[in-house]
Amino acid sequence: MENDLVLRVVGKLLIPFILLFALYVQFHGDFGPGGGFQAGTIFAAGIVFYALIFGLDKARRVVPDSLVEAMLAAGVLLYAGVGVAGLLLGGNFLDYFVLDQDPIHGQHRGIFWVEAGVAITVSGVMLKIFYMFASRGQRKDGEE
Amino acid sequence: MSSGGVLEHFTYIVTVFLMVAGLYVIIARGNLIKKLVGLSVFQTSVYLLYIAPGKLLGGTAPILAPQYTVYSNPLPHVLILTAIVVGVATLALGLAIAVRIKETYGTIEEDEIMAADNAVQAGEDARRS
Amino acid sequence: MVVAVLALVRTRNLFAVVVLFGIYSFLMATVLVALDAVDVAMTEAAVGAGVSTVLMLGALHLCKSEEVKMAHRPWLPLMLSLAVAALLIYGAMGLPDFADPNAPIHQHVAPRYLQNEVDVPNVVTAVLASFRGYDTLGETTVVFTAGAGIIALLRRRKHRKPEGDRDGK
Amino acid sequence: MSSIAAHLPALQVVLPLISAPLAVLLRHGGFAFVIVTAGAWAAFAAAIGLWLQTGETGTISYHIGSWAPPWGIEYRVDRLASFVLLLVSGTAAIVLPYSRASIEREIPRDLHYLYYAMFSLCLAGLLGITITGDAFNIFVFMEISSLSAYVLIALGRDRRALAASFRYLIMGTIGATFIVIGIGFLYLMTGTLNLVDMAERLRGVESSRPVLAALAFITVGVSLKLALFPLHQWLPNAYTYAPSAVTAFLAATATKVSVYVLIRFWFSVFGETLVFEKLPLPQILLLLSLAAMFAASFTAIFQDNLKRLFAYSSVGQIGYITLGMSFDSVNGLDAAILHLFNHGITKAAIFLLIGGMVIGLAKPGAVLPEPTFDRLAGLARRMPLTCFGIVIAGLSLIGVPGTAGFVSKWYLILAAMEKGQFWIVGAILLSSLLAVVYVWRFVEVAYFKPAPEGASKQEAPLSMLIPAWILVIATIWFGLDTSFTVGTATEAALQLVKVGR
Repeated sequence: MENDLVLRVVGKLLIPFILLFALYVQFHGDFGPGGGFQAGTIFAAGIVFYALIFGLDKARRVVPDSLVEAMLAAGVLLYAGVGVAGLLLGGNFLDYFVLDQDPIHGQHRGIFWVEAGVAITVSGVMLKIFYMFASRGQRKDGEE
Repeated sequence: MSSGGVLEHFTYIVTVFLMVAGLYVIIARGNLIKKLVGLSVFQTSVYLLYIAPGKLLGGTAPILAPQYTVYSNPLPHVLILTAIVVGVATLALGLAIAVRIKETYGTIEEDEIMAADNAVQAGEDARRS
Repeated sequence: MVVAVLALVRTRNLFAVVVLFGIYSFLMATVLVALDAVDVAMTEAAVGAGVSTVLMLGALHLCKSEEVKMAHRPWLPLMLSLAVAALLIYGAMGLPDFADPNAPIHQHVAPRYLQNEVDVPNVVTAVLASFRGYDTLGETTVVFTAGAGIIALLRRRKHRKPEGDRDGK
Repeated sequence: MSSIAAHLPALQVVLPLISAPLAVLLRHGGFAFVIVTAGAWAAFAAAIGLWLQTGETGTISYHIGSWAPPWGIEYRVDRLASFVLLLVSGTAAIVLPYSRASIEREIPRDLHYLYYAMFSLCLAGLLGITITGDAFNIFVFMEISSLSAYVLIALGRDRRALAASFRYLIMGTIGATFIVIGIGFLYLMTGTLNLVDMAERLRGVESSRPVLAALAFITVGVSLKLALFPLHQWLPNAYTYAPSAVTAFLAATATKVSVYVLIRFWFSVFGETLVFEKLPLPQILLLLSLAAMFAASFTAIFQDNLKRLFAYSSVGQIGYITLGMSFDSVNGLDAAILHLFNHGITKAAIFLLIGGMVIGLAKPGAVLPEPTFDRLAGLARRMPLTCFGIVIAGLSLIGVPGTAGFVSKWYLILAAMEKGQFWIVGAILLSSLLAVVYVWRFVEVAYFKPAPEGASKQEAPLSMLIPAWILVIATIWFGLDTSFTVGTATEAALQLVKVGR
């Protein structure tokens, strides 16, 4: 599959759009369907697509394993961090009202960061799982 | 909306059927991957149980806009979003364990795994006596 | 959908089972759109038809794809499943009617969500991230748990551990 | 400092929850150990703080995100919750220092940081279940704790750990889905997810069919998780093949938290009239509990693997807890809560000691052996402290006066006598005899069989022995000084029964 010219060209054209779409879903979540989880999945799908066309190793060079593992943790930390920020600013845990002078604005800010946290963890996990399964398969193929 | 009870609860009936089919696959089948598929069907059917009652006739999706007044209930949607994510996390973990089982046992049939374990046990007993 | 699941129960080729599962998820997503749950439908399409199916195919690639024939008739599971079905129908028959605006779920908690206190038009997002933000933190943690757990289970070992076969089997 | 006190409920769960991703981020076993242990100790401190607070000011309610319930999620700490929080975080605080030496031999080194992360998540999940006042939140945190528990078990050295973990995953997920169905029915009938609000709004629709179905689904679902007798099949193998520290932690906490969930739903949400008068649930529970006490203890006697023996004993002991619940009286509930705590620390002590024993038995660098009886001959001379500890904890399992197990059994017997059901008293005493038999099997082999030739005296490492002995001493302490345990359990039981009426 890695040598198919059509696929490579189509892939190169499509993948930026997939990633862009992921960002759209992420930031448009306030107004239409979508949000961190969906965006994370789509983002991961984009990378997976890349890996399928250009090979796993290339994808691993673009998005290395250590980065993916860090993403896993960073998302949860970001989310919990927003919660703790609420605590430190004098509210309850996960209190977004205190994140800004204007409570409504604070809510928006809270939702934004929280959704970002979700997206980071989800895309990290999806990619990691894909890498894990895919690399297992490679080794098995090599052995058999 | 006053016709017979069965029709009124049609969505529930479908839900129940899906659930039970999933549950049956989980308990009855020995293949680990098939069990996981069953588990997914079982979990997915629960989504309907939550979502269907949230619908209002004439309502729209709960995205506020000036031209609509009746919206479907957003809370079940939120719950089920969470449930879907939890479900796929469980599925992924289950598949990972199944893959490991395949590697160490060489099979993903429950009966064969049990047979392999019993063989080990018998070996232990033989060693001891 | 019902047909897909029936076929799924009968089929023994696991590859076909997985494909059927993908179809089933997609149909489920369609139904969810019809029920106004666009956010959920989008997720179900991405997760059920997308991620789950890919994952299962990936796992199948590592395992064999044919299920052995059942050795015995599964009467006990059938009975158990039917008992659960009976209980479900028993419970479901007492539920409020489909699309009844006077049902408790429409009367009690939900109206306040729809008043748009946080000024976010997509109420699902508002409830998810703000009102019930803690659930979502839990959800993210579940995903994180699964991810880290899979790393722990599937990481390539440099040295193969001896597992369970210390008897030189 | 008062600001920290006000936020203890949130910190209780969030501290261990944050330490898990930190551990993954750092990717180093040593750092992970420090962070996770610090998180667990902080959680223990928070639990003590909450216990003191509930003693002074009564039930605490904490609104997450400052959204008032039932719109937002509420944390609710009453006497019972604070008691269970103490048990869970306390066990974690003791087991974690123990794990360091223990997993050194059981888990490949490059996975240590993930082990700590999983442990921390499991802890956070269990604490979250205990403290939350929201039905759906229970499910979410239950999945956090379960998923991490599956991984922890699958990390076991033996390949049978994988099969055990898979089976646990299947049964656990069925249980969780049942709970979701039950919660769904309740939600459809009441329109709320907050437990207190739900309880109030249920009064109007008490005996409607969906509510009864919800009761059945939640009861069965939780019973799967707590390994009530016919649904316990996942437990023995999972406990036997999991790493020792994991077995100790799960045995002391996971099933106990599930019992807590059942108590919470029965007494705080459905209410006693519904549970005990509309359905034959107490009778069913009574029968199953008795069956667990006898069948599981009986099976335990014939096990060759010491870990497996005590795993079956756990199933039997859970029977005592549910027996106490089935009485529908303050004393019965009191006994159930007491036994939940006492059995938790006793079993944790035993599994920790067995873990140390296994390490002591192994030749350096060799694969760890299973603790089967033929390997234990004359062990008391080689590991006097380990064996003595197991004997003391075993006495607590039997219920000998002076140990924690006696106190809870005494209250159980009181509750049975109060109901005038003397045959149950007989059954409790008789099943204790079974415990005598299986503990005696260990004593006989370890103390009266000659040690194999050339076996030297070699105790388990001190870093494992000390945490285990802290728990052993705790079993004696709570057997002699009952003011803390009995006091809190009675207050908790009174609070629950009052809420229900």
